[in-house]
Amino acid sequence: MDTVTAPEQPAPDAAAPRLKLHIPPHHPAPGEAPDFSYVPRFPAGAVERPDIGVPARATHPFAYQLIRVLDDDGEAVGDWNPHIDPETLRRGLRAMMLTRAYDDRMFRQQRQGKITFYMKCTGEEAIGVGQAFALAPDDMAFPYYRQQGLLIARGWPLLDMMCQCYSNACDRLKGRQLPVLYSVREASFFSLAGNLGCQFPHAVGWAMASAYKGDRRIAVSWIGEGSTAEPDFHHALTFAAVYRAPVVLNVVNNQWAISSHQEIAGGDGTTFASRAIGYGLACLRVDGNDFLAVYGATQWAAARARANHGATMIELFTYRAAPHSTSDDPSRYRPAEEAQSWPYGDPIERLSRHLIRLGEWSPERQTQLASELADEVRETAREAERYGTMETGPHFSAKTMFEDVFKEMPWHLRRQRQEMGM
Amino acid sequence: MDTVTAPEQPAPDAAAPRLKLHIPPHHPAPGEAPDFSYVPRFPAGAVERPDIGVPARATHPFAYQLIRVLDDDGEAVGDWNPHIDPETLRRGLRAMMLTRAYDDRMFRQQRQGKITFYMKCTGEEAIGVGQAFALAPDDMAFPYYRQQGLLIARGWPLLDMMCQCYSNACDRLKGRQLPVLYSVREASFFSLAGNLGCQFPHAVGWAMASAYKGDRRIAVSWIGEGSTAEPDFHHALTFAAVYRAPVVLNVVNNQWAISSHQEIAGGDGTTFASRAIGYGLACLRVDGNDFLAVYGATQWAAARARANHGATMIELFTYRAAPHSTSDDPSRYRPAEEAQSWPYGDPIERLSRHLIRLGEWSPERQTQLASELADEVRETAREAERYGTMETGPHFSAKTMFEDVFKEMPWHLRRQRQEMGM
Amino acid sequence: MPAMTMVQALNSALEVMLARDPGVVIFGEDVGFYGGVFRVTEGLQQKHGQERVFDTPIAEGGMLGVAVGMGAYGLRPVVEIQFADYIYPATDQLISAAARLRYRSGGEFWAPITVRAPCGGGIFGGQTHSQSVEAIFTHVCGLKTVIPSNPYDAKGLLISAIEDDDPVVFFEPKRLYHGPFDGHPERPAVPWSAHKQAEVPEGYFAVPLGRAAVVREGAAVTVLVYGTMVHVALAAAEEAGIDAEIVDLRTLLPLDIDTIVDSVKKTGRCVIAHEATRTCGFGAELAALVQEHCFYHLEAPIVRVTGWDTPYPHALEWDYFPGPARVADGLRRALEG
Amino acid sequence: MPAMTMVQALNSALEVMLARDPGVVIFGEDVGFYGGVFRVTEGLQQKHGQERVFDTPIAEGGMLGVAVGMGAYGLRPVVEIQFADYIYPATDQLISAAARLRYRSGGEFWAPITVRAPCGGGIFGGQTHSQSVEAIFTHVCGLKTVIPSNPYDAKGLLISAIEDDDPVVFFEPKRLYHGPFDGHPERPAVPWSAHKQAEVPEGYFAVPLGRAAVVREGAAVTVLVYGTMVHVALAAAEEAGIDAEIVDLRTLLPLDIDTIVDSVKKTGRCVIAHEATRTCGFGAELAALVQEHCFYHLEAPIVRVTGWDTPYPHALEWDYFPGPARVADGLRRALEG
Ligand SMILES: Cc1ncc(C[n+]2csc(CCOP(=O)(O)OP(=O)(O)O)c2C)c(N)n1
Ligand SMILES: Cc1ncc(C[n+]2csc(CCOP(=O)(O)OP(=O)(O)O)c2C)c(N)n1
Ligand SMILES: [Mg+2]
Ligand SMILES: [Mg+2]
Repeated sequence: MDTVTAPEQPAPDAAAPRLKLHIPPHHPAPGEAPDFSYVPRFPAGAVERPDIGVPARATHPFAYQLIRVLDDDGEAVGDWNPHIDPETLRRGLRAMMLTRAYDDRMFRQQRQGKITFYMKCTGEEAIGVGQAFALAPDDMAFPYYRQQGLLIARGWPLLDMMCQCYSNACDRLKGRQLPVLYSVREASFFSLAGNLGCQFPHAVGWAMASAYKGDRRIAVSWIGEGSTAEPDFHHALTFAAVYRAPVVLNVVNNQWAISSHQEIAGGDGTTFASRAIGYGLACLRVDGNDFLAVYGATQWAAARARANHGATMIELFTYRAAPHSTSDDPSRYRPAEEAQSWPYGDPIERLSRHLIRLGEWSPERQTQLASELADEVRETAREAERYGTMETGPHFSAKTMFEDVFKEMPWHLRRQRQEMGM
Repeated sequence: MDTVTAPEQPAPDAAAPRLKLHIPPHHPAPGEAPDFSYVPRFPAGAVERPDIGVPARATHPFAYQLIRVLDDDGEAVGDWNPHIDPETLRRGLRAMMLTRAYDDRMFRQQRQGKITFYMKCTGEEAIGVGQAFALAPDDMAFPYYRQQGLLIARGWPLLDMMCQCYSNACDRLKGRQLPVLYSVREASFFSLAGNLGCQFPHAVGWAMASAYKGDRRIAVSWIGEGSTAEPDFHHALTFAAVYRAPVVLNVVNNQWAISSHQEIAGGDGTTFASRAIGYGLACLRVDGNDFLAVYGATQWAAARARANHGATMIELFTYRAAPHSTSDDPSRYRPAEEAQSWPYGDPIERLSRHLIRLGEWSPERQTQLASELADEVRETAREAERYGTMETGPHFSAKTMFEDVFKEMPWHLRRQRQEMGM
Repeated sequence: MPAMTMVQALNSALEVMLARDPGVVIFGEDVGFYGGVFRVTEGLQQKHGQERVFDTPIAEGGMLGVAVGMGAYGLRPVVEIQFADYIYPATDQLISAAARLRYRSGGEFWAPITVRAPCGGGIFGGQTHSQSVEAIFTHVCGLKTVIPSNPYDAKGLLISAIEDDDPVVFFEPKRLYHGPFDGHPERPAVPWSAHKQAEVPEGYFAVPLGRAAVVREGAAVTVLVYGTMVHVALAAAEEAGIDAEIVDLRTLLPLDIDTIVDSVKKTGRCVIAHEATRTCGFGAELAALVQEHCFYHLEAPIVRVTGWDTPYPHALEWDYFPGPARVADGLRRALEG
Repeated sequence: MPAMTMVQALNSALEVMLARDPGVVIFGEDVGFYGGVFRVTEGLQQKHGQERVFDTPIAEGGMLGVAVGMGAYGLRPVVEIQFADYIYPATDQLISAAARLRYRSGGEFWAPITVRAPCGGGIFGGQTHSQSVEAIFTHVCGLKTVIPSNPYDAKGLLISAIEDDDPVVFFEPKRLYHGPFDGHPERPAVPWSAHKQAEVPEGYFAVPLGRAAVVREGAAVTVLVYGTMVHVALAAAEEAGIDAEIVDLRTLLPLDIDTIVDSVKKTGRCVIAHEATRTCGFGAELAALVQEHCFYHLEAPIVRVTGWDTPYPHALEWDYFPGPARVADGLRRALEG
């Protein structure tokens, strides 16, 4: 034996199958019937709630289940029921409805040319609102563009949010950002980016800093299921695991990334919650249209982080009922009836049904509140428009364009400002 | 109820624990005793071998076990035993020993200033060699710098490899690349990069192309456990899952990334094989110092890919016995005796013991072969040096520096070449 | 010949190459069933099948990573980055892998990849849907960079880019997708149909990389521009009544130095305009080259008219954009010297 | 005052800032227990604890990502990228997040981050351990870029960078870590101890960002350099016996334009030298600025002496490196005009 190579293998049998490239099919197409056969029907109340201190491994089976509290009759069942008082539930309902009313109004404002762009979170209100309710007001949020409900539920004035969308003279962001890319330090709401995913490691870094300082505030972040393919998702999970950062990492799986179904993001035959397993992180998978389940799961993950047991990843399973944005036309890529046939219903209807069942609410109050909120939003919009709209202005003056690039303006920017004649 | 915020929660109990930042401790330090208490002792032959067509989910328990074939007595046991004939085993042994002899010689050449840099794979020879034996010779390999055994076991001449290290007149890479960053298209061995991780998605893309063309060749890639934190690791797994690419993705967990222990890469309380779980990919975890286990697992994963069942991730559990590179000094960060106390032994000794036990080999032949190979390598090195060394040259002429930046040289490069006086 | 918009011309180039070369595959976010957020790949999946035109996960770096592997196999991947602003996650694969592969492998492997990305402002996209990032890539040896200004060039250059055996970054000025834009947002939008460069052959044709086009002859001053700024410069010259010679670079790298030098030697004056931020923008390289090659012909300092060194501000878009007034002012400065 | 090498001076700057500001944390690959592959963080973890100086996973983008979050909390992260060649995976976080945060948040959040990275060639590192990538970052609005050339500046500038409330990319010419290097590899290596700029105060001091230093006065020609090339330019001037004025830029952005303009107006000639590839290198911006500001004082074309537009070849390092002979030749060309 003086050779170092494997003996010649028989040439691959010509009968052996040829390789084939798998491309996830795009279905159902517009015109076809909605098909949610890929979504198992998980019963409410079936998942047990472990102690917040359990080893991460103990949570891994949850990656393939779905934590649900509200059953089909609007009954709150199971271990994950946070047992919230009716007054708080009504506030939550109101916040979700206000979010929806706000979205509807601003979407129309865009259609009327008063703003350039808008993004709704219709059908996903239980996420921003339910999580805001479960977190401490000063827990630092690193959201993406579909958590406006969080800002609303933290009591931030719609007027201020609208002025940002109008890019008017009262826009706290000085007309620099696309509508909905809010930043509100006072509400512990981090500056939204256009770049998908980048907030995820920011939350981990903030949480590491909070732990480094012996603080008690945790960080919370959100990412869309489509954006989990970005590097920042991997970075956030790796660093959160290595440094046991006190952070809650939410994946909002609303089934769509513009026109791409969650299969394209790698959701086929697995779940986004299960991405946490390999990093040794805790994970929960939650019915994102169930206010109580969202609240309960978030409360658990936040308490776990606060107790130095480390990070939890939560997959919030929901459906993007709205178009991706005002620039999008879903009728080109999905059946019109998909939203209505989403197996897990609508978060507002479901919480409302629950309150009614508790005898704490009524269809009448529901309708009345809806129109109250619509009026409130319309009024606020009128007021905001007094400070200007994108169409008419006034906007911040052009010379402010050169500010905040650096803390102090260097000579070349001063000179460019002069060049502009300011 | 006219508010949308959660009722004031009681301020976090002052007695509640403060957050604390966890930094993985660096231990044991030089001078301390080696401590492999974090490495469970898995028995050989304990893991069952499923059909290559099983759903990925069925392989996920393997992420927390260790596939081993050679037991402590050098007996080959269990389902994963590939039952290789003694002649092939001797060839494998020879290839591993040749790899080690080559490494030792080139490392010394660097110390003598004949080359600028070198990286050994000592203790990891079963990986490159065992996998080369289990794969088809034309399966496309996307390795990183520690798989020289693969090239050697594919029968590539040491002379050619040495000329690259010497950057001499016969260097097929024209003196452009750091030693060991080989590229050998004829051996289906992709150009090695200095940038960690980037080869991983290349393998997936190549595999997708092979499938697109209805080819039968699969792609195979390797990445270090430390490098799994890079984006390209995440990208490779995501794309491999979405498009069911015919690829085998190996993580070489040799416990160290220069001075950083695998905990820093996120290996604490989990395994690198388990990273595959969340993507819905198949995974295997293998004793990387066990030639038969490496061969058997690779054979399984390759057959699975070839049969259009998709990608498999293999964690090869081993120990980096060598310094990271000639620039490294492990005595600064780990106990000197760690290598000898690695629980899973040395791959060459273990295969040799197995052959001896089969009556197919002897200690004498072992010693004799070792010195034969040392001579062979020394001779080859002498020959290679006739074409020049890094120190003395000759190297490729300076004007070749401007070639291959583009297929055709644009004017600005021609002009720069003139400027240099060529 | 049919009149095409820039979107139709690009779509036609992709269509032609899919038909000619079975190695061409097209992928990116939303490019498959949907046809791309700017509709450039519309209908291509339906016609050529999902194995050739498909959606990818949202991972620009992953797209480039697999593209390099596909290229090594022998395919010709055409990757769409949804907005040039989102190309940063792909820079490592573009620079460390695609651009360096031929060199580091001694010519054994190469990366015949085309990366398409809409660039520039003019649609109120704000700072992450308006960037012009070409200068980052023109600094990278091993990459070619192309930016067309009209449908005819867009098709011919994209075909050349796809056929090229080196990686090409192909930026598409999104404000030109549906019509030429002279920098006057207040005026009604003009369709391409009226424009002579909108007459585009249905079939195969190539516009070679590395060749500029003189789009307006003149004796007073040379204007070096590309993409949207070609139209803005034309408007500025007309409005200022200046006899400017306007050069559409079309390919930034390799650059057509001869056309540039001939023009500047003739006019003795030079204005460079681009939408990208000024400092270390491509205009810096152009200024450096022009003074190196034409120093003794220059009668006045070379003037740069560019986007300001700030992010692209949403509401103040037209204060940021280097419109005709600013370019005309630059022309006057170049003439006064 | 003790003589320090560049490594010791950088280590001292980090030491000083760890002691002064509890918000300073240092992390990167192998920087903790080991003290960094170039030993710049040696002993810091042992002295200040692993919570303040620690190893990270091998993920440059992740390091920057968490650094932005830490900065938002109020810390001052100092990140080490093991080689500048490996900064590409971090470009998205550096550009899209760190550089833009203050602007996009209307000043509510900012990124007081320092990114350290060894740059340049001269150690036979080949194409992925030798790059000079500064021009990619000087093009990005919102980033500051610094490159010191000696121990004194290295310490003083690093302290300023860490104290700065904006993100600073701090490149360290690795060939200068242990001694000045005049570009003559054939000569015995010189230690820093002999060099006057190696006298570095033990304690706190700052060298302000944005100020260049005239390291050699002269009347015949201005040489604009930074990092390793400062020493090469000095050698070239001596060897060629040319009365060159040599300006060490120290900070590339914000640039000290006044010092540059004063010098060029005085000498009327200008040579720019850097190790980075030429096309769209920082020298392009310098050439553009110089001709904009000094056109009527220039008696000859501005000359660029740079690395070639190729990857940094391992064995041909000294054919690539713009050594004294090439710089001297550039000086002569500038004088002949
Ligand atoms: C880095 C980057 N790449 C691409 C885009 C373009 N883009 C904006 S939103 C979007 C889809 C995101 O989908 P998902 O993450 O699921 O969030 P969802 O919109 O569904 O809530 C894409 C591709 C971007 N903004 N940033
Ligand atoms: C992108 C990138 N970052 C950092 C480095 C520097 N570097 C070279 S090898 C190495 C350690 C790699 O460790 P691992 O992946 O475990 O492989 P091993 O050397 O242990 O086989 C590092 C950090 C690099 N080459 N590329
Ligand atoms: Mg989504
Ligand atoms: Mg390792």
